[in-house]
Amino acid sequence: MVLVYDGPIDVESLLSRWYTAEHNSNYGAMVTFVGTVREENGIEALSFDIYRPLLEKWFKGWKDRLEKEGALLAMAHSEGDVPVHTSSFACAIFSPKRRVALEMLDAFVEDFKANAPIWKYDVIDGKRIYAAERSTPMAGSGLLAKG
Amino acid sequence: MVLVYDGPIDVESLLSRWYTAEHNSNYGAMVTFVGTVREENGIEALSFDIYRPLLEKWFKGWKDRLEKEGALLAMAHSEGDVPVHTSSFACAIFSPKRRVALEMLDAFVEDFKANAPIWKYDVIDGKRIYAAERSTPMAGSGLLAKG
Amino acid sequence: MVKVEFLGPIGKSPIEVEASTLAELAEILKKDPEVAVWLEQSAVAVNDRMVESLEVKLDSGDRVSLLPPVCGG
Amino acid sequence: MVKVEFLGPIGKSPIEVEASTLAELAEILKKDPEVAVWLEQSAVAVNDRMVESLEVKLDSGDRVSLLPPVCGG
Repeated sequence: MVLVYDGPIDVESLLSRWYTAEHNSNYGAMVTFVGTVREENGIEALSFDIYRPLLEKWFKGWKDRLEKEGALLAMAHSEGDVPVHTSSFACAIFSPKRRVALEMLDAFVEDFKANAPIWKYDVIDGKRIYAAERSTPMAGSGLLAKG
Repeated sequence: MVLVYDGPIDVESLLSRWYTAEHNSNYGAMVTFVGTVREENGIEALSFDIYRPLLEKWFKGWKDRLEKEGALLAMAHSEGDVPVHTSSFACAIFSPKRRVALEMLDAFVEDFKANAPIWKYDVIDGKRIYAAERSTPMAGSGLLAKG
Repeated sequence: MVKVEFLGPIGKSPIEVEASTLAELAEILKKDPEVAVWLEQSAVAVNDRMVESLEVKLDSGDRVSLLPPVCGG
Repeated sequence: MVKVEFLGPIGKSPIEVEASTLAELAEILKKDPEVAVWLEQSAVAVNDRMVESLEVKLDSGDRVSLLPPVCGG
């Protein structure tokens, strides 16, 4: 299951928790990715909407794919406002061998950007502005514009 | 500088320390790799020798390379015995953008395996046995066998 | 009746319409200017399953979700 | 005199020898069976700088390190 935080992720305790939970499970490699809100374009925060039912399905697809490689996947994401210099996304992969961990981290994070049902907004002067130009249409987009 | 631990790395406090030190520095991505000793082939621990002067040079080469990409590199490694299910290697890359972080993590960890002046031993029944078959000759090996 | 929900930035409350295929639903949604501008860029799920064909049949009680461009992380 | 140190698993104490190039040092080390078996697989540093040519000159006080195959992590 995806851990959904209301606001910023407590990264220190989350990474500790993941490491503690799995370091005895005989995985040789742990890789993690943490996304932190950058101060740019005058934003005070980013804000996120999540559609949880599809996020869980998408995540389960990846979890199953990694399980076939003997690896374990964990993920957390924020909902609502996440101020600059705090973190909105974290994931970890545990694997017996390093190659699987390194390759899957890259593939997972890129697919996350393209296909996880999460919407991002800039928060400027307290207003939420959809980050349209940084967003990616999901696979299969445009179906209802056809015909 | 490489943080050298006498024995296992305290991963939880190290990752917390790295995150805390840099999350305000406007990096958008942090990636980490942690290597943990697997229980296999009847070992009770791995043990490591490090040649620090050359490790520092090798590490500085990577730190400078990452700095040119606007990214920051941190690394820790153990010396001496590291029991199974504890960790001997950790690194973190902080970068404004995710692609640099993901690509450099992979490249750095692979080069670390091939060229960092660190020697590994299995510890079985208290004896230290050089892990010859898992070790890689460094670039330029065989020079003194020539001629 | 089929329920249609508009996720993320589309920012429109769910509606209920009569439609027996996605093709029929597409014709209805194209007439709503507030929705029409999103169709080109939105993916579609029926009962939380992603779909890629207009021939998908809809039954009463089905829930259709429009998913505009995403950006997590 | 040049100091030669044997790192990691070679497990031999440092020695001091007379040699004015790496080629000369190679000839000396090949005669020590304990060391000779490592030469094929070892990289070489002079004063902590990796070297790749036998023509490298050695001065008195230089420190040569033999680095056998590595495996960190």
